[in-house]
Parts: sequence; C-alpha cells; structure tokens
Amino acid sequence: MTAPFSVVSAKDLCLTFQTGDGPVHALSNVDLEVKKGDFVSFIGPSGCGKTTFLRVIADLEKHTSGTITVNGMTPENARKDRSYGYVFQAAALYPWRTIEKNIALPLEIMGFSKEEQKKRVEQTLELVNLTGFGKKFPWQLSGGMQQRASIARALAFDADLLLMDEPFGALDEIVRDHLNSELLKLWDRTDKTICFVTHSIPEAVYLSTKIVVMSPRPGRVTDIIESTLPRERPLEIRETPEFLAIAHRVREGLKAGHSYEE
Amino acid sequence: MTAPFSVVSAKDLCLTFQTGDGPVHALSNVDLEVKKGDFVSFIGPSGCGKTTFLRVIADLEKHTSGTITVNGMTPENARKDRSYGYVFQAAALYPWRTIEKNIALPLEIMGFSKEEQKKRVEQTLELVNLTGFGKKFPWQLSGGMQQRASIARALAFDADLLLMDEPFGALDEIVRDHLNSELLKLWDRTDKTICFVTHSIPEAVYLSTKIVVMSPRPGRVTDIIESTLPRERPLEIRETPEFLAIAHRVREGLKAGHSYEE
Amino acid sequence: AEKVTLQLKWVTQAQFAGYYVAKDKGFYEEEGLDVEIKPGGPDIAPPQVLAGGGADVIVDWMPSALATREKGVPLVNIAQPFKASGMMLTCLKETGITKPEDFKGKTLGVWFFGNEYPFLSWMAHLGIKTDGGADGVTVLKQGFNVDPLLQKQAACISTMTYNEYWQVIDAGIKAEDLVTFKYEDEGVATLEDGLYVLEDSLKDAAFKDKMVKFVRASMKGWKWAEENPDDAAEIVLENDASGAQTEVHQKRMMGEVAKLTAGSNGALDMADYERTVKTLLGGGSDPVITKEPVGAYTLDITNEALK
Amino acid sequence: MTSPSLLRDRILPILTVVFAILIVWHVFVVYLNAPFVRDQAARAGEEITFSQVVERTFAQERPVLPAPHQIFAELWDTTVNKAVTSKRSLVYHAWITLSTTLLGFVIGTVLGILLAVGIVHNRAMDRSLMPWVIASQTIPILAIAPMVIVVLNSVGISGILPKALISTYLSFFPIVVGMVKGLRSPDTILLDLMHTYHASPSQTFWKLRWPASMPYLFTSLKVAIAISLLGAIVAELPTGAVAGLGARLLSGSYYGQTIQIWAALFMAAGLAAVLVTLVGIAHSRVLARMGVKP
Amino acid sequence: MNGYLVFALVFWLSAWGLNEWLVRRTFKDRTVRRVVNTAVPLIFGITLLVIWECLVHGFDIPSILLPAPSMIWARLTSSVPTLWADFQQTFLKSVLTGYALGCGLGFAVAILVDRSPFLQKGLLPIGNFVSALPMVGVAPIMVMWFGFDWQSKVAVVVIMTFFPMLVNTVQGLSAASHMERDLMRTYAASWWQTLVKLRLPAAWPFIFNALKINSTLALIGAIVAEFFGTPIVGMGFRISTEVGRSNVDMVWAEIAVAALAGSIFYGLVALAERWVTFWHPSVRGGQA
Ligand SMILES: Nc1ncnc2c1ncn2[C@@H]1O[C@H](COP(=O)(O)OP(=O)(O)OP(=O)(O)O)[C@@H](O)[C@H]1O
Ligand SMILES: Nc1ncnc2c1ncn2[C@@H]1O[C@H](COP(=O)(O)OP(=O)(O)OP(=O)(O)O)[C@@H](O)[C@H]1O
Ligand SMILES: Cc1ncc(C[n+]2csc(CCO)c2C)c(N)n1
Ligand SMILES: [Mg+2]
Ligand SMILES: [Mg+2]
Repeated sequence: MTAPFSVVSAKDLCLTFQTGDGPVHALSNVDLEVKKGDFVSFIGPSGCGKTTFLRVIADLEKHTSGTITVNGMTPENARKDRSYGYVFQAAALYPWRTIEKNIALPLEIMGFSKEEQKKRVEQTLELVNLTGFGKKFPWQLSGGMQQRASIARALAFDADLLLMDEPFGALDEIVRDHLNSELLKLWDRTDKTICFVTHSIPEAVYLSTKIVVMSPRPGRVTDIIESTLPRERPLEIRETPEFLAIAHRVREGLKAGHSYEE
Repeated sequence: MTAPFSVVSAKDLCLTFQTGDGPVHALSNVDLEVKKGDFVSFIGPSGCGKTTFLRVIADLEKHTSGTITVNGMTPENARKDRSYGYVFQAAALYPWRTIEKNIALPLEIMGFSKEEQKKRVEQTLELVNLTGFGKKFPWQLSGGMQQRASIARALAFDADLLLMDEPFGALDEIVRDHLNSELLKLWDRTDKTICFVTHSIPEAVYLSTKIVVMSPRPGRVTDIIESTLPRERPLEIRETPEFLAIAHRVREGLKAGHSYEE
Repeated sequence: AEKVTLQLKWVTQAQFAGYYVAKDKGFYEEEGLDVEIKPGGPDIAPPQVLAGGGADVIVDWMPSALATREKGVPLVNIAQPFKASGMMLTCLKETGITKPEDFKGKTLGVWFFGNEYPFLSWMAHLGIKTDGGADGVTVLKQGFNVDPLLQKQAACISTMTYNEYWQVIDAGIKAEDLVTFKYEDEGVATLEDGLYVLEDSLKDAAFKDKMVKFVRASMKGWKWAEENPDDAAEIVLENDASGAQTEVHQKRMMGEVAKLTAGSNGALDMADYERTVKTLLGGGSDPVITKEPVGAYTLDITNEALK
Repeated sequence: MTSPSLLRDRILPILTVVFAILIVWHVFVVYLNAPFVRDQAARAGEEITFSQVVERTFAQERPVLPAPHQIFAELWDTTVNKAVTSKRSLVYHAWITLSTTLLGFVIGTVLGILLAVGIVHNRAMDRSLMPWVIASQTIPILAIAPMVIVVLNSVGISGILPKALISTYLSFFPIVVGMVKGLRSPDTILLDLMHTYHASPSQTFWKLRWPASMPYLFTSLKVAIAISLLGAIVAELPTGAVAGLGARLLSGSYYGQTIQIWAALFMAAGLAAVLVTLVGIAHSRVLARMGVKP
Repeated sequence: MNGYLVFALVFWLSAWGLNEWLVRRTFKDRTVRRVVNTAVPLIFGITLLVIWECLVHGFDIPSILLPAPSMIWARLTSSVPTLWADFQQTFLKSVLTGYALGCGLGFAVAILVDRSPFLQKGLLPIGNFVSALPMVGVAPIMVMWFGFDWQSKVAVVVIMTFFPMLVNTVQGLSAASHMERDLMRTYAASWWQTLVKLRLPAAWPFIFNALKINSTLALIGAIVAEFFGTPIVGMGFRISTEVGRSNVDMVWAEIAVAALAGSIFYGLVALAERWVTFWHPSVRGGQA
C-alpha cells in the first residue's frame, strides 16, 4: 500500500437539527481527516455531537453544509458499498431473533453462506465472551451482554471501517480491558480503520492513533491529538509518562470545552 | 436516630430464570445487609446478577428462595410504600413525554402540587445539567443526556432509598465527576441509603461506604469491603494510598471472579 | 284515536296501495284509527314482528302463514284482499321450455323466505325433484331481481305479474321471447296477501272491534285504488321514503294489482282457502303443512266489517 | 430535496391510479355487457358489428357493469339536481346513513375501549369474556337484527338508535382486538417504572397504557369507522329499508336499477373514504402532539 | 314462573363468584392451571346459557323470537347432515377461500403501496374508498358477475377483509423503530431484506390484529352474502330461509355452528399469533 489514503474527510461540516423550539447546532465547522489504518477516538462531553458525527459518516444523518467523503465517495455510496460496521450506543438487537441470529443478520443480508455464517457467529460470540448465550433472546441478557452482542454483530462481517459508539460503556473494567486488547489485535492484524466514541480518557489514549476532543453546543472539534505511542501496546503502557502526558492533554481539552466549572 | 437500622437485608437469596434452553441461575445464596445511610456499590462482571439483585429489592423480580426485607418489610410492601427511587440501566423515558414531563411523571403519580412539580423539575434538571432541554422529546437528546434525564426523574421525588443501575455509564469523566460529587453531597445532606451499580472501580471506591463484589453465573457475592475512607471526600482523596489500597482489593476480587484469564 | 300497526311483507310499493290509500285519504281516521304502516324488506319476517309485539296485524301469504301456524305461532287470517295469485315462473323461450315437464334438468330461480311453498307444492304435484339431480330441477335462491334470467344463470325465474315480469320486459326482452307459467293457470294457486293477527288477541273484544274498523277502512282503500289506479300509485310514491320507485313502474303495478284484488271484497273465499290447503298438503314427501289446519281463519271480522 | 407540491404529491398519483382504473373499467364494461347486447341483437335478428356492440354496452339500461359516465350522470342527477331534503336526493340518504354511522361508531368505540380496559385489567374478564366477545362476532348480525329491532322496539327504543346499535355491534370488535393489543404493548421496562412508583392501575392506564396504545387505537378506529358504515347500511334492511343508502341499494337491486346501485355504492365508498381520511388526519395530529419522530 | 328467574340469578352469582375465585388463585401444577384456564370461559358460557334458558321460560318468550338453548340443542343434534352440508358450502369454500384471498390481497397491496411512494399516494386513498363497500350493494353485483355458487361469496368476503388487512399492514410496516431501521441502512440492506428481516417481524402484531378481525368478518360476510342469491345450501341460505319459515330453532342451530366455527378459527389465529410474536410485550407479559 502507498501513501495512506483518506477514509473519512470532513471539511467545514455543519449539522443543525430543526426542533419544535428552535434549531439545535449539533456540529459546526468540523474539519477532520481520518487515514486508512487510523484508530480515531472521539471524546467530549455528553451531547457534544459525537454520535451525530458518526451518524453523518454512516449516512444516517444528512449534514446541513460543508463536505464529507468516506472512502473517497459520498457517505451514501460508501454505505451502499457496505464500507463500515456500526455499533450503536444502544444495543438495538431485534427482539424476535436469538443472539446468534442477531449476529448472523448482517451476514444473511450480505449473502454469506450458511457454514460461513455459523463459523463467524461462533468466532465473534467467543470474542465477546458470550459463548453459550447464542440461543437466548435479547431480553434474557443483561445490559452488558446485550452490548457485547451488538459489538459481535458489527464485527461479524469484517468491514474495513468500524464506527463504534461507546461500545464498552456498560462493561466492567476486566472485560473492557480484554475487549480493548482484542480490538487492538484485530485492528493491528487487519489494518482496519476505527472511529471510536468513548468517555474513558485512558481507553481513548490506550487505543488511539488520533484523539479528537470535542466541545459542546455547537459541537466543535477543539483538539486533535496525534498519539506518539507505538503501535504495539501492552497494557502496561498505561503507566508510562508518555501515556500520562497524552491523557493529561485530553483531560485539559475536555475541561476547557466544558460549560460548567468545578 | 438510634442504631442504624437495616434497609436491605438479604439472606440466602437465590433467583433462577427459567428459559427456553434451561434454567439460568442469576443469584445464588446472596447474603447482604444494607444499613440506613449506607452507600453500597455493586461491582462485578457483566451478567453476574447486579441488575437482578436490584430488581429483587425493588420487587420487580421474585426471588426463588431465601429471604429479603426492605425497610423491614417485604419488597412488595416497601414498593407500595414508595420507599425507593430506581434508575434503570437503560433510560426508559416515555417517548411521548417531553423531558420535563418525564421527570414530572413520578411527581404526578405521587400527587405533588403543580408548583411543587415545577420547582422540583427545574431543580433536578439543573442538577443533571440539562437546563434548557426540558421541552425536548427523548429522541432529540443524546444518549448521555437521556441517561441524565432518567437520573433526574429518580431524584425528583426524594426517596430515602436510591437504587441506581449504572447511572453514569454513558457520561464523560468531567460530568461524571460532577455528578459523583453532587450525589455524595445529596447523600451526605439527606442521609439517604444508596445502592449503586457501577463498572468503574474508582467510582465505586470514591462513593461507597461498602463495596459488594460479585462473581458471575451463578451470581454470588465474593467480597464485601467496608470502606475506611472518611465520609467527607474531596476529589483528591482518589490519590491517597488508602483509596488505592481499597481499589486494589476490589480489582483483585473482580479478577478472581472472572472466568477468563488474561 | 286507537293505534294500529300494520307490518307489510315487502317494501313500499303498489302491492300495498290499499293501505296507503286508506291512510292518505283519511279512511282510517274516519274509523277513529291511527294506523302506522311499517314497510317490510328482504329479511323481515312479519310473523316474527307480530309475535314480538312489533305489529298488531300483518300482511302475509297464506302458505307461509299456515306453516308458521304449525310451528306454534297461531296466525289467524282475518281478511283476504287479494283474490287471485300473481305469481308465475317466467322462462326464456330460447331454453326450449314450453310446458312444465320441460323443467327437468333446468335451473330455476325461486324466492325463499317462506315464499318457496307454492313452488315446492307445484313441483311435488308435477313429481319433479328439487334436489338438483338429472331428472329434477336445480333450484337457486333467487335474489331480489330478475338478473338471473337476463344473465342466463337460470332458465326460469319467479316473477309476479305486477312486478318482476315487467322488469324483464323493461330490460329489453320482448314478451314473445318469454314463456310464462302462472300458478293460477296450473291449478296450484295459493292465496297471497292476506291480513293476519294472533289468535290470542282476537279473544279481546276491543281488539276485534278495532280490526273490524281496520279491515273496513282498508277495503275501502283497496276499492278506491282499483278505481283510481294512477292516483293510488301517486300516493304510494309519496309514501316511499327511499325515493327509488318510478312512476311508470308503480302505475303499471297498480294496474296489475287491481286485477288481483278485483274479485275480493275482503272476505276469505272458502273455496280458495280449501284449494290452498289442498295444494299445501299435497306436497309429496315433504308437505308444507302436515295436517288440516284448524282455526286458521275467522270470518267474524269481515262479516262485521262488510255489514 | 424539492419542496412538496400539492399537484405533484397528492393529485397526480391519485389521477394516475384513477386513470388506470378507468381504463380497466371500460374494458370490462364492454366485456361484461357484450353478451347481453349480442343476445338482444340475435333475438331481434339483427347483424351487428363490434363497434356497434361497444357503443351499446356503454348505453345499456340495465348493464351488468355500468359505464363510469352513466354512474356519474346518476350521481350528478341525484346530488346536484335534487334538493338535499328530497328523498330522491342521494345527499339526503347519505346523511341518514351517516348519522347512524357516527352514532354507532361513537358507541362502538366507547364500548370497545371499555371492554378492552376490562379485559386488560381483570383476569376474570380476560379469561371469560374474550371468547364470548369473539363468539358474538360470528353471529351473522343480519340474521338476528330483525329480532333485535323487534325487541328494542318493544322496550320503546326506536328511530336511529336500533340501527346505530347494529352498527355498534359490528364496529366494537376491531376496537376491542386492537386495544387489547395496544394496551398491552408498552415495554416491560416502562411498566416496571410505573411499578416502582406503585402507580395505581388508573395512573398506569392514563400515563402509560393509553398513550402507548395510540397507534393501535387509530388503526382500529379506521377499520371500525368503515365497519360502522357497513353496519349502518346493513341495519337499514331489517328496519324496513325506508331510507338511507342501504334502502337505495336494496330498492335499486330489487328494481334492477344497476346504475342506481352503483351510484349509491359510490356514495357509500366516498363517505367511507372521507371518514377514514378524517381518522387518519386525527391520527397524525395526535402523533405530532405526542412528539413522535417524523 | 319466577322460580326460573330466581334460579337464574342465584346460578349467575355463584358462577361469577366461582370464576373470580378461580382466576385469583395461582395453581402450581401445570395441568391444573390448564384445566382452570379452560374452565373459566366455559363456566361463563354455561352461565349465559342457563340464564338464557331461564329467561325464555321465565318470561314465556315465544320461540319464534328466541328459542331456548335446549330447543336449539335438540335441533342441532337432529339436523347434523344439513348443518354439515351448509358448513362445507359456507365455511370451507366461501370463508376460507375468501379469507385467504382477501387477507392476501390486502397484504399485497400494502406491500405494493409501501414499495412505491407514488402508489402510496395514489392507491391508499382508493383503498380508503373501498373500505366500506357495503355487502348489501356488493353481494347482488357479485352474484351477477360470479354466479350463484360460492365464488360470488368469496368475492364478497375478499372485499370485506381487504381493508382491515390493508390498514393494519400499512401501520404495522411503520412500527419498526428508527434505530432498528438505521441498523438495516448501515448494512445497505435492500428494501426486500429490510422488509423480510425487520419490518415484517415488527409488523406482525398489527397484521395479526387484522387476521383476527377478519376471521369473524369473513364469516359474517359469507353468511350475509348468501341472503342475496345462492344455491339452496349454505349457512346463510339456511338462516334466511328458516327465518321466513319461522323455524327459528334451526336458525339458532346454524348460528351456534357459526359461532363455534368462528371461535375455533379465531382461536387458531390467536394461537399462531402467540407463536409468531412471542417476543412482543403483549405476549411476553403472559397473555395475548
Ligand atoms: N434527532 C435529533 N433532533 C434534535 N436534536 C438532536 C437530535 N439528535 C441529537 N440532537 C441534539 O444534538 C446534540 C448532539 O447529540 P449527540 O447524540 O451527537 O451527542 P453525543 O456527543 O453522542 O452525546 P452522548 O455522549 O451523550 O451520547 C445534542 O444536544 C442533542 O440534543
Ligand atoms: N428475564 C430474564 N430471563 C432469563 N435470563 C435472564 C433474564 N434477566 C437476566 N437474565 C440472566 O441473568 C443473569 C444476570 O443478569 P443481570 O441483568 O442481573 O446482570 P448484570 O450483573 O446486571 O450485568 P450487566 O453489568 O451486564 O448489566 C444473566 O446471565 C442474564 O442472562
Ligand atoms: C328474499 C326475498 N325475495 C323475494 C321475496 C318476494 N316477495 C315478497 S313480496 C313479493 C311480491 C312481489 O313484489 C315478493 C315477490 C321475498 N319476500 N324475499
Ligand atoms: Mg452519543
Ligand atoms: Mg445490569
């Protein structure tokens, strides 16, 4: 592969929601460049527009002005190309399907063979540590288990771009660490591009090659931090001064953007 | 007030779900004593039965064996007494009500006067930093904002016992810190009893007088840690060796309970 | 004024002109009666209305009245304004039917709802089965109109001389393209529109008196209608709330109905009664009535009324 | 995105569909009416060409299927050319049917909702009533309607009410079925929330079950109002078919006036379309007030 | 005569009490629970019949108006062949065929309308137009077009069942939540895939409502259609004929058959509903 090619490229992106009591400026003048193989974390206060931005990339929301390309195309074409896998902030599992069947859903739609489906479902169930729960229905699972099922569903079809909206929010530290390193391994192995929303500063720093700090209303990008950490990241890296320096910068960025002072 | 009186007292509590493919043992032989004024955190891997335990306290689930009393009564009578406020893991806002109206819902039901409702709605909106969003409908809010609205709803009617299931899961660190200290202040001021599910070890240690560590399938209590931290807790307490020691013990407890080794 | 409720057998049309005339011309009022005329319809069974107390007196055909009487609702004929039967089978000539024997193997349209008795009796007399076999006839429950004949879904259909027959003609089929079999001509005529009340109510002298007045005024209406058919038809039209009746049709109907009422002064003709009963009893394996009816008529009312 | 336009978004599609229907209709006019035309010609011993056949099929007095223009001429004649108070005016008859329909619909809706509420809240009612509500619907109403009318008459109820009650009898059922489902549709977690407040059944009903059932209610209302109209028309038969669209249909049918039948049918259909549309508008109003995401 | 009425009252009150007691108790044993669950409506029904019987005798209601259940039962058992023939004609031929076609058509049009916004704007108003084509007017026309036999009844049933299905399917197809749809969008799922895998499953609760409503509507339609022309067999034919003949017991025997058949039909639909929409809160909550 030659010079890393731009997967997401937003310029001057704005999005305003028209609501009953006036417009809400969810994104304003967002400029961002995500290169192939990047692991980009989005961090910012609640309601600052992280989800909205991911939804614009995914062609689930139309921007009001500015330009954005995904894989060099319009978001719509990228979507039609099945360029990405999306993990929603809420699990969004279909209640009439078992967990297994929920994970198989994208595979069915994209026309994978029956055996392939079975294989991948098993693999991803294993990956998110839900083996044995495949035959259960969503309402029979705990919140965290549902979230893991929805991660499995997005991973199953192996898209090159992953859009993950707080995928590990409802998980305990141990599972979270485990999934973090699994995700890193996956990313490293397959050269995926990942856009990752999180509220955990350590998580963002640990995972990312680039951290986007956003501030709220109107959602702006206040800082973009290129990580200087190596690609290979053992868990212990979290104690290094380099790591802590980046974390500090992120925290400062976050605080600056916050509307109320402590 | 005399000797702290027992708010939640579970003895040998078991709960088994009957599902299509066999029984799921969600809780087994849980013994726990929560005293008036306690701040109890529940921590444990995803799917270990934390939500289930809270639901049993709240009389939303019937235990299969063992005994449990809430405020000295059966959970049912305690519920009928409106003894607790419950924050669900998912926001569970009513989609046809504005945020304001959602927060006013318990107040309407409990027969608060119109002015009192208005006052409390405003107060709690302010508390969770959602002032100005009262007139919006839930789908017009971000995930974290919805979660805060649901916290506001549970706080609005000022119950003596709060059952909170990962209330701050979808919030960024800054907001989380803010709400943590607000919650502590509230707890300190009003002598409430709080049962709090969280995945964050620092949060658990920072907030609690007692930390319950659970292990999964069947959900058991593996460790109960009485906090030695003072009641007055500035944010800086999180750097003290005492704090770190407790956190370490929690982490060890968690790891022990975990099914897979890293 | 004394109230009387009359339940008709069918919708408002010249078939019931006498009653409308009597009401319109004030003949009932003269007798001190306040008469309410209730139109019937496709699923109104006048005996049921009578039994339910919805009417004091009803218009019904004798076969149905006698059959109902056997079922335990004691209907009594108190007057018989219609002397002759207007029912017939109308066939398309092109079917090749020229005599009743030709019916075999054909499809015939018949009215049910208690109106099938004359037909069934006739077929029994002819020895023709009605169960659809090759040597019998296939019977259709005919709807309200003459479409089955026009659409050639049936070889013959039931018609009344005063109504459906003319609809066939109006539809553009010429009389010479049709063959008709009048029940009257076939010797199986049964009595049609008569006035019936419940036996029990006749025990009450006041009621009897009321009926005397009612029959007297009604017959006056009928005679007026016979003499002034066009005016009578106009009166019927005025009373038709559906606004669907046409003047041409009602005037023609009145003309034909007048022919059927002409021979009657209201009193039941015993010969006609005997013939009707005989026809109905002779219904082969499944006769309409199984035994000679007793007390199914009274002449008291008409005797009194026509004094 | 282009701005919405009444012509393009509303009128044009309807016109297209209507146009397509008209074409098919005309074809069928010829197809269905031709046999009779041919027979007539044969009876008259006349040779006729196809174009003559076509011409005559469009001008038959008693067509199997009237041509649209015949129906519209009749409609025009009986609506515009007659005073609305005249019994020859279709507007007059439509009004009679409409008033029955609306009364029956209102009673049916109230009854249906009450039954659904009972069934959802009371286990005994759920277990024992529902099967009999269902059985009641399998009784062919036209068969017992005359008895009902007689009985009601004998207890002094007459006029519009008996007819409306028959209409009610048919229309309450879709409401019951829809509302039982609708009132039970709220998610477990939303019910749990009410449970934690120890809300009374009536609070749970008004604050949760009722709003949650709105999509079901309005769908049922659409079906129910259509069935109310059907019931009102059917109910006109056992009440003597004196007036109303049912009476028009019946007498049209009895006197073989196919065109009159079709005119009345069109009137009934038009009425139904208007009523259903009105319910639809009410639905979207309510949805908007409930802040549903567009 | 008042003995009857007193008995009716006493019977009613005690049966009611019994039922309340039965539904309030929870039975551990599964079979006992099942027995109780069927006993409750049965007791209710028997109560109705007993009250009916007593009222008829108590008030001396003429049988031509309302026959007593015992009389209907006698007629029912003595006319099995006729009833069976009528049942075949009306239920097995007209109702089932018409139901399948009508529901199928309503469903198909709803799908079509959903597929094309143009058709949605054009066809839906027309769909409203045919929502209440009165059987009184339609039945004679159908007899004219499709003949006297069951085919014309099928046509009437199709017309009656079409609209409830159309409305419910259209509404049901919009029942899937926004997020569920967004998920399908992210897969760039085709319209068909979205339909089959998301929108239909989400629509089933509504579709089943239509199927339930139609199960009884079809029966009414077929029976009433037979009032307007039919060969001399069929439940509607029998009912209209026997009313005219004052054989009201036979009328009620047919009605009883209709009620039984209709209830079983409905019951089967409801059973299928539980099976298909097991995930819906209304079913998961334990009762459908
Ligand atoms: N459909 C909508 N209509 C109107 N306003 C909306 C809509 N969706 C989001 N918003 C508003 O846009 C802003 C950004 O929302 P978004 O969901 O992107 O936040 P977020 O960064 O994901 O927050 P969180 O961390 O809480 O999930 C919020 O203020 C929210 O109220
Ligand atoms: N309704 C149910 N039916 C069957 N099994 C259930 C049901 N609810 C929960 N469970 C099972 O019970 C176990 C405990 O679930 P619970 O929701 O209490 O977990 P949790 O500790 O809250 O997890 P999380 O942190 O992921 O929310 C899980 O294994 C889950 O699959
Ligand atoms: C369903 C049905 N069809 C026909 C008639 C017949 N009918 C009643 S009065 C009368 C005289 C003609 O106008 C006739 C033929 C009926 N009663 N019910
Ligand atoms: Mg978000
Ligand atoms: Mg949980």
